[in-house]
Amino acid sequence: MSLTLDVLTVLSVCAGAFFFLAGTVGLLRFPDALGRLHALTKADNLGLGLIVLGLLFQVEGPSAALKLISVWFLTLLAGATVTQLLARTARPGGMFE
Amino acid sequence: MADFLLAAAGFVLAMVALGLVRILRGPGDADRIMAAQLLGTGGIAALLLLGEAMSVPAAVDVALILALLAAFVSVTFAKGATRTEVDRV
Amino acid sequence: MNTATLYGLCGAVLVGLGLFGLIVHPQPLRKILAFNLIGGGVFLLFGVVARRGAAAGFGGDPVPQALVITGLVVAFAATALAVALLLRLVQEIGRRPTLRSDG
Amino acid sequence: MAFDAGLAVLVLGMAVWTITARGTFAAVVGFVAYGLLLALVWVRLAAPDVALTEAALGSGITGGLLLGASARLRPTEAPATGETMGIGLRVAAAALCVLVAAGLAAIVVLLPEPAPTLAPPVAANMAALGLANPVTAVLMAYRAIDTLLETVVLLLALLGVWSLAPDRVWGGFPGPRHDADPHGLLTFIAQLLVPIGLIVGIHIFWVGSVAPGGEFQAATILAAMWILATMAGLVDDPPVNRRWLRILLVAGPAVFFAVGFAGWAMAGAFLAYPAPYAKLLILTIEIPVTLSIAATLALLVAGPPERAPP
Repeated sequence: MSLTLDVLTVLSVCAGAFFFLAGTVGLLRFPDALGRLHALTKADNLGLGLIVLGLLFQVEGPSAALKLISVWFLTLLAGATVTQLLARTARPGGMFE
Repeated sequence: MADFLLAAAGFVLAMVALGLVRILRGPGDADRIMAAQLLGTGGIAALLLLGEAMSVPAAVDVALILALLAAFVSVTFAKGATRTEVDRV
Repeated sequence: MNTATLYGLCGAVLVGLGLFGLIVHPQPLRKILAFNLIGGGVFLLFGVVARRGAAAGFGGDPVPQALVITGLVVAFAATALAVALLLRLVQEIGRRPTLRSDG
Repeated sequence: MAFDAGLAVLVLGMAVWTITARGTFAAVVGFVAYGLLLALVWVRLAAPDVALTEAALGSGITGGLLLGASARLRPTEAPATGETMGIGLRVAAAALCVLVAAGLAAIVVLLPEPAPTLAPPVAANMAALGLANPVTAVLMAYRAIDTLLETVVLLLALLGVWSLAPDRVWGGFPGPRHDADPHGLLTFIAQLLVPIGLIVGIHIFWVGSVAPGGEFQAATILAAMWILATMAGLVDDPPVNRRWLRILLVAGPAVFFAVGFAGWAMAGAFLAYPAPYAKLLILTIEIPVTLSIAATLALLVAGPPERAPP
């Protein structure tokens, strides 16, 4: 049982790490600020989600699992809204375009 | 298992470091503040992996605070960028 | 070399780097930043002393750790005061203050 | 070990960036990243309490304060001529700094073996306090006098900041007015994050007695959420001449002093807690101290009064 869980963790964490790699590649390759922001936030948030998923197989008890999931949710919520704000400042006219 | 998680944390940090090099070169300030975003997500991932690898449950709390405060810093940045826009007009 | 020593050396270099920035940067805000870098290095040295003192089932000696927490809060208070002084000075003379007394 | 070496190199790289970056703004971003990486280092050094403080205060609020300051100073950033140091002085400064770093490094390498530690006495006395987090035990009991004086230092810093206000706005509103964002996005972010942040803050406060966390970390989060709400224009800082505000600011240190003096009567020494009531007294101190510190930190970031009182 514990071996199965370990394998699931390894797979999930590896997939998460891959998305961080993809995010960094996008960051290095995309030409404009908005494109880079796009590559970065999508891929990294997915990568974080997969890593959280992988760690869920290791934690004991529902409260620790709930906490891990809430970290991911908070990152998603904050990331999605704050990225909007940043994208507006990246535009030529700033927020009052 | 702990060694694998530590290695994964190291890999995520290395990816973040590569991205940081690109970001800090600019050219715009918005590019730079992406560094905070990138490090926010990557740092949280590394912290969670580290916490599990070292059996430090409090690392999850640190990650929670990081998520909140990274958003706070980005909002401060956006306000600062806006203020200079207004000043210029 | 163990982990604690490694981070101790890192802290020593941070103090050196911060001190350099504090001395050579003409802009006051950069000096404040450099001062905070020094702070980070000094706190790291405390952290190394704490880590080496791991005993009684704790991962580190809690006394230096508590001192670092106190230090971080005081460093913030000092930074906030310095920033307020700087902003007020700029407001008063209408431009960035310089290092020179005739500035 | 490889992980630690990589992390140390990253921290040093961010520090070099903070020193060498051309623009102040870029340097501040480097500093925020530096603080974030230091939080990871603190976890590696088995100091999660410090990691929490570093993430919230050292990187988060300090970063916000410096970002705001660099935005306000941007129009004045261009260096005046003849201001940068000559090459000779720079080399001399570099030599001095290398010397200082080398001296510190030598001390680190030559630290005594076995390392002195105060962990066993802390462990032995923790049970009497009813606390399971050793760092909170040190902050509230073993070195309570430090913590008490620290709350006073924060108040003094705030007095210093306020005293910079010009006469005509004395007692007025701190900082510039923040209008609500015309797109409503910032308002939305604040409405979303502030309630979550309050819950996280209360959680960090509450677990402080048994797990990493406590009053300073909680107060920092509460302060950050208040600043976020003011930046979004949801609330405005109160004028600094308000009586309730001043009572809020001094309540923490005042209760701390009161319990400290009561210790003389009850247990024979300043800040001594009578054994059966130790945990109750510590909680009595912690709640007002947390609120006072949160208010002080938020007002330190807001700056001196800039708008006349109503």
